[in-house]
Amino acid sequence: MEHFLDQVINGLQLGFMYALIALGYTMVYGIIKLINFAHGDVFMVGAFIGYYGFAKWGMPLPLAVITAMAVCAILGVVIEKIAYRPLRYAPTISVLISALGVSLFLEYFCSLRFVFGPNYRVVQRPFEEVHWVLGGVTFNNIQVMVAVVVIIMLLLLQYMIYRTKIGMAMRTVSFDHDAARLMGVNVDSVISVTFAIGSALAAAGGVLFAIAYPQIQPFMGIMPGLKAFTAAVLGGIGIVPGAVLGALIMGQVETLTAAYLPTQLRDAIAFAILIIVLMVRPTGILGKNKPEKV
Amino acid sequence: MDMGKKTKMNLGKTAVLLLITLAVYVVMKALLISSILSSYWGLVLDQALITTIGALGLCIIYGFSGQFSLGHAAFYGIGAYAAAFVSKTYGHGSMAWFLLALPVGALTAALVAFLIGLPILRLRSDYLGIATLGFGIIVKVGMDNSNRLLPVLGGATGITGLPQVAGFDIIFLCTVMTVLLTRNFVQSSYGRACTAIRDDEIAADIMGIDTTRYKVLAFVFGCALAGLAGALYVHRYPFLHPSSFDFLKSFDFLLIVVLGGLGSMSGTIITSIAWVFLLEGLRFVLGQQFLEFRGVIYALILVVIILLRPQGIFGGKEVSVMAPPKAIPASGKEGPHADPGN
Amino acid sequence: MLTVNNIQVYYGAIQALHGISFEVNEGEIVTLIGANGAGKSTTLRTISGLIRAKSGLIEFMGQDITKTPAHKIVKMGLAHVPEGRKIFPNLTVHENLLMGAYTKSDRTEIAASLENVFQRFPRLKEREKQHAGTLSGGEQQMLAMGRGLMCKPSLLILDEPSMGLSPILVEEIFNIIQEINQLGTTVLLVEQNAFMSLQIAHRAYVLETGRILLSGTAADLQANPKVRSAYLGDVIE
Amino acid sequence: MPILEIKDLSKNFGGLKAVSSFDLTLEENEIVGLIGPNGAGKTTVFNLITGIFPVSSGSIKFMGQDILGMKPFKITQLGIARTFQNIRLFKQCTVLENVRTIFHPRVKYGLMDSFLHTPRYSAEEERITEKSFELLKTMNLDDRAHLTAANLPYGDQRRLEIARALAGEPKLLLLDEPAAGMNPSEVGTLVEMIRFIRDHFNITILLIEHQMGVVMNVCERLVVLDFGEIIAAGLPEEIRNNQKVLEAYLGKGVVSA
Repeated sequence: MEHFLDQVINGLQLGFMYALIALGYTMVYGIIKLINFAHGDVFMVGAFIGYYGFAKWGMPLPLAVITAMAVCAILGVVIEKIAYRPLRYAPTISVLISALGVSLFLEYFCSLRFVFGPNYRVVQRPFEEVHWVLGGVTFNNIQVMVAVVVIIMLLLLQYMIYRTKIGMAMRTVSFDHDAARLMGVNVDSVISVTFAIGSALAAAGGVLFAIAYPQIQPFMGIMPGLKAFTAAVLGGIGIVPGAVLGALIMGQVETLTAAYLPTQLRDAIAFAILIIVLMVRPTGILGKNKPEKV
Repeated sequence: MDMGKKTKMNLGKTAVLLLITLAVYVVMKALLISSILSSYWGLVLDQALITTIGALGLCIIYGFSGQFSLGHAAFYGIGAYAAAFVSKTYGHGSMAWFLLALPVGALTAALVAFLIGLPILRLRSDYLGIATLGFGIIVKVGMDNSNRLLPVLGGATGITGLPQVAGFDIIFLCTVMTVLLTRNFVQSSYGRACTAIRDDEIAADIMGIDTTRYKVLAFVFGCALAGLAGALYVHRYPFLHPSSFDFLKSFDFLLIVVLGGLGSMSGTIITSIAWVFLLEGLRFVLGQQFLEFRGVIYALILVVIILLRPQGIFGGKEVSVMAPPKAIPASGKEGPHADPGN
Repeated sequence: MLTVNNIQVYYGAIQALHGISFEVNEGEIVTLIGANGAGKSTTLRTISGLIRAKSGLIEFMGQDITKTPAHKIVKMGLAHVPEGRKIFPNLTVHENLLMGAYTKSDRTEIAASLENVFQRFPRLKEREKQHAGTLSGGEQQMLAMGRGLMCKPSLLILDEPSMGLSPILVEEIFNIIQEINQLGTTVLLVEQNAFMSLQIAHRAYVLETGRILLSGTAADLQANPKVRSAYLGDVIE
Repeated sequence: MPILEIKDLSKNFGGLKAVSSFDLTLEENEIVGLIGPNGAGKTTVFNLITGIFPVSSGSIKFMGQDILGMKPFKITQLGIARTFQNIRLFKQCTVLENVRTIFHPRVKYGLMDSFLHTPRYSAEEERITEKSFELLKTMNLDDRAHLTAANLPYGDQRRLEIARALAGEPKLLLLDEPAAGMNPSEVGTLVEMIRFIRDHFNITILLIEHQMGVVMNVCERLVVLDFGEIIAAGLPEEIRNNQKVLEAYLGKGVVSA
């Protein structure tokens, strides 16, 4: 039982990180209906910048996180401007292919020797890992840090979306671009803001990831990106609480499978659950199935 | 125009197509025999043709039927494994077993496609994409652990020592057959039913087309082609590894079909070949010193093409030998005339 | 106030507007009438910047807005209440109204506008905290109009405000339009319900397949047998 | 036996009554108009007949057969065809392909014939093409057979939808605003075409239309819908002078105007 609770805590840690990435996927999808395949790679860039920040440039950890978030926010906006915006009126599949191209570009570019290089790097944490036992359940300071950081970010995001003008504008753009334009909303800038926020969250996720599973390399974004995206679909893509819900489920499924079933089956079970959920609810757990107007 | 003229035109196009392929075959064969094309480039050429077969499968599924699949490589892999199993266990390099392994690969992929397609093809667009992507990952996990079920499949280490019995001739023949079958299918009433579903699924349903049935049909046919491609692949390259069939491979097929122009067989064929040669060509042009730039350049080319040609290179058009003959009504026979008053 | 000069609009290869010209003067209610598919909504969408005209000129308050993006046109004082209302169903009534004042930043001004709208539409006040998606059709139309008024526009464009409403509600809506106009807002109104809109309008234009067929004062057009026949269907000659 | 018999049909969306207690009987070879203001529920009636939405209550019988709960494609194959208010052509296909596609349920060759382009395939394709051209000719579209449907002007797209519907060899044709977006001369032609179709193909037509010119000219009977309920039914002349209809349809001022 205690072992089980330990696993739940591990799953929570993983789920929280997925949530940070999934939010970017879901916000972008909500607003321009694009599966932004480059998002996982923005997460990777965030991890590297954070790592350079605290390990090489001697920044205090919070500053390194903020630097990574700022760099990635700019990166996200630039990607959107160069690779997605020119295709605003093209078929969505063209944008998706562009996103794939950007994703590959980031991976290979970061693998270049004069950038980050192709090899794994072990991350030296800026602090010692400390374990605590509470009521028989073991947890450590990394898990606490992840939980605190993620919850703060989620609350900030929630505040921004529901309590600020730009958040309201984002909600209207995700409903209907034209209707938002008629209110005087500059849809292009709202899209830029969305990319900036989503990318910044992914960057924060990246730094946390680098610290929690202390290893980084240029292709590290692929699998977490895919899992986070799956989490967003599981919860109902385009819906912010859905992304968090989906991510927490994914985190639990993965750690529990790894703990109680052959570890190799981890990914298979996670995706099998996704398929089964979609069979029952074709637009995800919190998704609303809008019938098409005839 | 008399009855049967259209038939003749169709036969005429087929004849032209076969003549062109024959010419291509002779030229390629000559280049290979005279070693102007080294055995290395011969291998690349075969890979290009195999990719064409698989990509035409996705062209049917996505380009002509509108079913967004991100798991095409899974069926390519299923075909490869099924064929490898036959050849490794029974064939040991025998040609007859190889010829049997090809349909086994295609049919296994088709069967799996039918079983998975029936439930998941109810999903629409991106949801279908992500479900097929998930299926692809499940299949990949299956391959990684295949040795638990059948030790001969090798699990995560893959299979070595497969008999390399597939040569240019048979691969070329399979490609030509695939091109003809796809073209014939697309230009039939069944193909039209699929295209209608792609353009407007609800309208197709209300106009009397059993959409579930034709979505599954297109999916099964397309996946069978992927299976055939996989079966050829394992008999051409001596080493089979699960990582050749992961979701990145699915993206390869997808970007070929989209860059070629959705709904264009010609575009798919030309892009498949160009893409495989581009990848190898880059290796050649960059040389050892700059090889690490290959991925970056590849990615940039991809983004630039899609920005310049968002509709794909062929944008749904066909070169004339692949296009359907232009149907013209029989003259002399009067249709009913509305001939409205004003 | 608004001059539209010979605009041509295409959807892909299809020409939707074949050179439409008309004008709206300050203080007027001008109505565009015509059957479904005549190009009324397309005209409005072109004016408010949602669609680009291929050729022609649109001037608002003396400025060329032919190529101005939609969000800037709103800021100039032109509010467009679109066909089908397009209220934001997941936002509350209050938030919907705030969106109407998106271009404004002065809080006291916004509060005053809000007060104004609530005075005109007391039903909205009652439902202030509800999600807009839960409103009835008539309430949604009121919300859409109230939202349009939040930016204190000098020109209010209304696209099919009567659609799907019961006759009593239609009458109420038309009364409100008249009131809004009397308080100094110029109105450009598109309606299927031709006779109703001719009654409150000063001038009107009749559209047919992307062209202006007739124009004149509302009273003249109301009496014009051609308009009557187009709508009431006397035998086609 | 009536071709279509609808009894006490109702449809609710959430709490909203889109159609309530709707009755309609169509006899063979009639042309009947279904009119009413925007949002009155006319298209919903079409959607219920063609099986797009499940019915809340009531019954629909087509040629004596209960068609409630059938899938749309099955209903169409029984002999009901329709057009759409918001044109729904197969946009990327040519005009000819749009029509040829609809012959599919009755095509006389199998999948193998398709793959191999057998003589049976060729003969049947020949037949389908001929018939399609006949239909295109009927709708004055035969000279545009090879254009992409999306590039046709609205009027042509509407007529193509009719041609496509006829390719299903229906007994009952539902037309949803066939004249929308057409210019007056096209509308005049359309009226002739609708009559011709009825006589030539021997079918029953139910049509929704806003342009009263079309309705009054072509329909033998009218049913007026407002807020999902029938407010009047009868001959065009009767409807034209029915004050309730005039008010609901044209606005309250019309009578005094």
